[in-house]
Amino acid sequence: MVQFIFDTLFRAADLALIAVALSAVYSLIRFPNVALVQYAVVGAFVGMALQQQGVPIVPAVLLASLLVGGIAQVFNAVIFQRLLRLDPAIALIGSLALSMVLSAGFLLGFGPAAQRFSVQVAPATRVFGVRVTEMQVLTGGLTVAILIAFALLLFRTPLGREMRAVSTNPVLAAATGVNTARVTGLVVFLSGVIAALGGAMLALRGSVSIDMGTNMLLPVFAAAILGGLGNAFGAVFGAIVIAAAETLITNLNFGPIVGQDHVFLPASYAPAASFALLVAVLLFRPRGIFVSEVTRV
Amino acid sequence: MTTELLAVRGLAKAFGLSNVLEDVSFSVMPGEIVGLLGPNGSGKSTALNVISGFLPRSAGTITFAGRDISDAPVHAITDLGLVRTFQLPSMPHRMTVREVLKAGKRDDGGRFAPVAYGPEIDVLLQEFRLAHVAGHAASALSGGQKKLLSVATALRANPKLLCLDEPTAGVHVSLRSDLVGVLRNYVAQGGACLVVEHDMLFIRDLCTRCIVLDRGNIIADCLPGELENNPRVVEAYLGKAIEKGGMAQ
Amino acid sequence: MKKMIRVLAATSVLATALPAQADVVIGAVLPLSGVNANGGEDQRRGIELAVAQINEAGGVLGEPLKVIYEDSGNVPQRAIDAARKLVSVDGVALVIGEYSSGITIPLGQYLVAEGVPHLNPASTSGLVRGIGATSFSMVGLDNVSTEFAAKDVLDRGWKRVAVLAMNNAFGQGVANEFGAHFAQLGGEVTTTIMYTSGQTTYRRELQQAESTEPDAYVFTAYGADGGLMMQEAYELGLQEDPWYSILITMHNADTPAEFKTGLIGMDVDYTADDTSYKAAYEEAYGQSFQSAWSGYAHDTTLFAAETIERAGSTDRPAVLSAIAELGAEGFTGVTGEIKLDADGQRMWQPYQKLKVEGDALVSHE
Amino acid sequence: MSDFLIHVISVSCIYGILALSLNLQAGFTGLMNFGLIAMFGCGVYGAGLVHRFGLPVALGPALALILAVLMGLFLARLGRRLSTDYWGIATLSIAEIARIFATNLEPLTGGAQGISGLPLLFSGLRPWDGAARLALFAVILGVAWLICERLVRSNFGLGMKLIREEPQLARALGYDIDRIRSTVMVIASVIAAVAGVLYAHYLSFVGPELLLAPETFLIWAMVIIGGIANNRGVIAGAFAMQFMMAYVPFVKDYFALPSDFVAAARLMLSGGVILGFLLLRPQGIFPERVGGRHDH
Repeated sequence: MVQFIFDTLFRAADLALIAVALSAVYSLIRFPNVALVQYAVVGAFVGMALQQQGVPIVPAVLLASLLVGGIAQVFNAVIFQRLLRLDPAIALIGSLALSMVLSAGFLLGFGPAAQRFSVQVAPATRVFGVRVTEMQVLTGGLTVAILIAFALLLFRTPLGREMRAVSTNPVLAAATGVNTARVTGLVVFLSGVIAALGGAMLALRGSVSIDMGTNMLLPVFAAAILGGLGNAFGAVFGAIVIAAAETLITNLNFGPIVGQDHVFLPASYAPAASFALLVAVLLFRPRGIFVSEVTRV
Repeated sequence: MTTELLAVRGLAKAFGLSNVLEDVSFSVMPGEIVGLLGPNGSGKSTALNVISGFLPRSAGTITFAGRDISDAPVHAITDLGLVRTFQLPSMPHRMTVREVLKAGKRDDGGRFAPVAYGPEIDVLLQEFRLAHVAGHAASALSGGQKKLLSVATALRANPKLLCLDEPTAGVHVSLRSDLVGVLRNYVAQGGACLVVEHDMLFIRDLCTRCIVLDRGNIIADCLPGELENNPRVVEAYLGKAIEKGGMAQ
Repeated sequence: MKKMIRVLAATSVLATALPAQADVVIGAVLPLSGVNANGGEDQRRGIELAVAQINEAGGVLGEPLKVIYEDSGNVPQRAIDAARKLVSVDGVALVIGEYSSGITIPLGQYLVAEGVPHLNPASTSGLVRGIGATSFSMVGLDNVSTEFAAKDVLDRGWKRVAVLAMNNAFGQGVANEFGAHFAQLGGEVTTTIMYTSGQTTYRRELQQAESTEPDAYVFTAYGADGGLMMQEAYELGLQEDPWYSILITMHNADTPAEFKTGLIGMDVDYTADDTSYKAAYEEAYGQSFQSAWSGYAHDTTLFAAETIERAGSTDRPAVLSAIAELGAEGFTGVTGEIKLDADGQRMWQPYQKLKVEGDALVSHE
Repeated sequence: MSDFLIHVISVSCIYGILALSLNLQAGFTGLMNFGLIAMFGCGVYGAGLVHRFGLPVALGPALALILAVLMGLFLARLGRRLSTDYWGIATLSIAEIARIFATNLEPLTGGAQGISGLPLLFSGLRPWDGAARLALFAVILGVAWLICERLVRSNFGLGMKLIREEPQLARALGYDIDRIRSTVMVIASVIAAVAGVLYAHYLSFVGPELLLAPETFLIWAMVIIGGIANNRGVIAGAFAMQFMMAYVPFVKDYFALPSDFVAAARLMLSGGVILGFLLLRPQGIFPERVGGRHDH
C-alpha cells in the first residue's frame, strides 16, 4: 500500500508540472498546445547540453528553463497567434505539427539514444519499507516547491490577479486597464519555464529520449483535462488520479485469478489506463469538467 | 384547445440560482403574429430558446401542433414545423448565400441527390433583395442582410410557426416594410409567427397580439395598441429605464 | 493535377538515375536509427571492414564491391520500403538485414516474395526459420542459445528467476524457450515480463519483477533499453540480487559502467580463434567491439561476396544456388564455420559466458 | 526503376484514399479527427486477423467493414457533446489505445511482431503484378473520389458544410447533427478501412507500427498541402507528400547524409509542410471551390 502511494505520487510528479503549464496557458489562449510537452524535452536537452559545456547543474537547468520560456513566447507570437485568428482547431493542428518538427530537431541534434544529466547516482534506500532514491526525493520536493511558488504567484500577487482577470473575461480586464497582451505573454513565458523545469526533473530522475514528449503527451493531457483545462491546480489533482490509475493497473497481481503465482498486465497498458480514463470522462461527464461548445446557444 | 398551435404552460427556467423564467403560460393560434416583448433581461430570448429546444426547461410543458415537445430534441421540434432564427445570425464563409438558402429545406429531393437550384430559390432571393449577392460568401453579408437571409432560410423550411429573434435589428429601414410584407404573406398562407422584438413600429405594423415579459413573468397579453395604456408595461419599461440611468427606450 | 503528376514522374526519374551502377552492389537494411542504432552501427562497421578486405583483395568478379545501407528505423514498414528501393531501383544482387527478428521476418518475407536472396546477419528468433526459400541465416537460432543460458543460470545455483524480455518476435522467442528449458532442467520462472521496447522508464516492469522475490533476474534487452533498465535496477536497489543477460553485447555498450557492476551473461562467440578481425576493428574504430553483431555482419558480407564470385554474376538465381552450395560445403569466417541446414539456417555456432569488468566484457568460464 | 515508381504511385493511391476519408471528416464536416489511423487500422487488422486465423481472405474486407463501422460510430458518439479540440485529443487517445492493444494482445494480434505473410494481391501475375495492383488501387481511388464528390455535392453535403461552420444554424433548420456526423464518420471510416485492407495485402505485413500517430499527421499534411475541402486537391497532396517521402533516401544517398537524416527529414517534412501551409497558405494549393456550378 505504501509502495502504491509512493509510486503514484512520483508518477504524479512526472506529470504535474507539464500539466499545470498546459492548463495555465489554456486559460488565456484557448487551444490545447500540444507542443508544450516538447518544450519539456527541449528544457531537459538544453540543460544537459549546457552541463556538458561545463555549466554547473543548477544554473544549467535554470538557464535552460528561461531559454525555453523565451522560445515559447517566440512560437506563440510567430505561429500560434496567427493560427488562432483562423480557428482554435487550426492552432491545435499547428501545435501538433510543431511537435513533429521539434522531434526531428531532437533526432538530428541529440540522436535517438536516451540521455541523462551527469549526476551522482546512488542505489535506493528503504523508507517505510519502500525503496526511494535521493534524486526522487530531491526532484519530488522541487516539484512541490515549484507548484507552491506558482500558486503564490497566481493567488497572492497583483500579477496573479491580472492573470485570473484576463482568463475570466479578457474584454472586461482590458477595459479596467489590464495590459492583456503583456499578461498573456508572461503566462506563455511561465508555461515554457514550468514545462522545461518539469522536463529537467524527469531527466534528473531517469533519462530523457527524443520520444519522451510523445510518450508524455496523452497522460499529461488526460491529467489537465480531468482537472479541467484552464484550471491550473485542477491539473495537479488530475495528475494524481491518472498516476493512481496507471499504478493500479500495473501493480495488481492477476496471478491468483488465473491460477499462477505472479501474473501482471504488461506495463505498457499503463498509458492505456490513463487514455481510457480520459475517454470515459469525456464520454460520460463532458459538462462536469468543462463547458461544451456545442450546447452553447 | 385543439386549435392552439403552440401552448406553453407554467414554463420555468433557472440558471443556477437565478430564475430567468418563473411561470410563463401563453399560446399561439394559427394565423397569429404574436409579439414577445419586454425590457432587456426579462427572459424573452430565454423563452424562445427553451421553446425551440435549444435549452432544457426547468419546469412546465410545451405542446406544439398537438404534440408534447417539452423534452424533444431541436431537430424533432423543427420537423414538426417550429423553426427559429437567431438574434445575431452568424453565417458560414465557405458557403454562398444561395447554398445557405438551399440548405434551409432539408432533404430537398432526397438526401444524397445532387444539389439542384429550383426557381423557388430565385423567387426568395428576389423577395429578400439578395439576388445580387447570391454567389457571395454568406459570411460577407452585412448584419441586416444576414438577418434577412436567416428569415428567408427559415421560411424555406416551410414552418407552421416561425419564431423570430429580433428580426429587424440592424436591418435597413427600407427593408423593414418588405419584411412585414413577406411575413404577412406567409401568415396569410397558413403560417404563424412568434416575434421577439424591440421596434414598436414594426410590432404595431405586424403583430396581431403582444405578450410582455418582465423578470420571468407575463405582465400583459393584449393588442399592440393597448400597450401604451397598460400601467404595468409602462412601469416595467420605465423602471428599467430609470435603473439604467434615465435612458428611455 | 495531371501536370503535377507528370512533373513528379519526371523528377523521380531524375532522382533514381543518380546512383552509379558500375560496381557489384549489395544492399543492407540496418537499424541505423531508433533503439537499436548502436547495434546497427556496429553491424555497419563489420560490413565496412569486410568490404575493405574484399576490395583490397581485388573485389568481386573483378569489380569493387559496394554496399548500399538503408535505415529501417526499427520499423518493419520502413524496412520493407527500403528493401523495395534496394531491389527495384538499385538492383542489388542480394540484401543483408536486419537486426531484430520482428523486422527481419517481414523484410525476409518481402524479399522471398520478390525472389531476392536474403541473408540474416543477426536475428535469432525461431520464427526466422519459416521465412521462406530464398532466406538464409548466418547466425544460430534461439533454441540453441536459450538452452545454453538456462543451463548456465542453473549451474550458478539460481533456482527461481524472473524473466524480462522485449515484446517482439525475438523477446517472445527467448522468453518462451528459456522458460521451457529452465523448467525442464528443474528451475522455476517466477514471472515473465514482456516489456515494450523504447520506453523512457522501466520502473514499473522492474517493480513487477521484484515483487515475485526471485533469486536472480534473467533479461534480454536492446541497446538503449538495456542501459536504462540497468540504471533503474541499480537505483531501485534490485542489483543486490544477481542479473543475468541473454545476448549481453546487445546492450553492454549502452550501459554505463557504474550500473552494471557484477553483471554476467552469455552471447554468441565472436572472437573464435581468429584475432585478426578484432585487431582490425580496434584499429579502425579505436574501441573494442560494441556488440557481437559486427562479426556476424562481417562474415555475412564475406559469405555474400564469395557466393557472387562463385555464381559468376549478380544474376539472382545463380547467386541463390551458389549460396546453397556454399552453405552445404561450409565457409569459415571470424565467427567460426558457417554451415547451413536444409532450411538455410546456420547449424552451429559457438557461445560464450561473459562478465562485466569495468566497462568491458571478459570471458567468464 | 519503373518498379519503384509503380510502388510509389501505388502507395500514393492508398494514401489518396486516406486523404479523401480525412477530407470528408475534417474538410467538409469540420470533424478534426486525429485518430484517423485507427480507422485505417480497422482495415489493416481486419485483413491481418483473418489471415492469422486461417480464414478465407475474402472475409478480411468483411471483418474490416464491421470494425470500421463500429469505430466510426464510437468516435461519433464520443464527439456528441465535445468541442472540436477536446474531440481531437479524444480521437488521438483512441488511436493510441488501439495501438497499445494491438501491441500487447499477443494471442489475438500477434503482438509487436505483428502478422506477416499475408497473401500479396495478384502475385500470380508476375511480372505484371505490380502494375495490376496499381491499376486496382487507382480504380478504387477513383471510386472513392466519385463517392466523396457525389456526397459533398448532394443535399446531404450542404448539411455537412452547414454543420462544419454554423452548427447552431444547422440545428435551427432541423438538421440532426449527431446523425449527420455519425453518417459521415461511418462512411469515412469504411473508406479508410478499405485503404487499410489494400495496404495490408500490399505490404503483406501487419503490425502495430502501422498505427503510430505520426502516420495520421502525414495524412493531415496531405490534406492541408492539397487544399482542405477540395477532393482533387487532397489526392494531389497525397501524391506530393508520398513522392517527397519516397525520395528522401535518395537525397540522403546523394549528399551522403547521416542515416538519422531520413527519419528526421520525414518528420520534418510532415510537420514543416503543415506549419508552412497553415501560416502562409491555409487554403492549400487547390482551395475549396465555394458554391456550386450555379454561382460561377
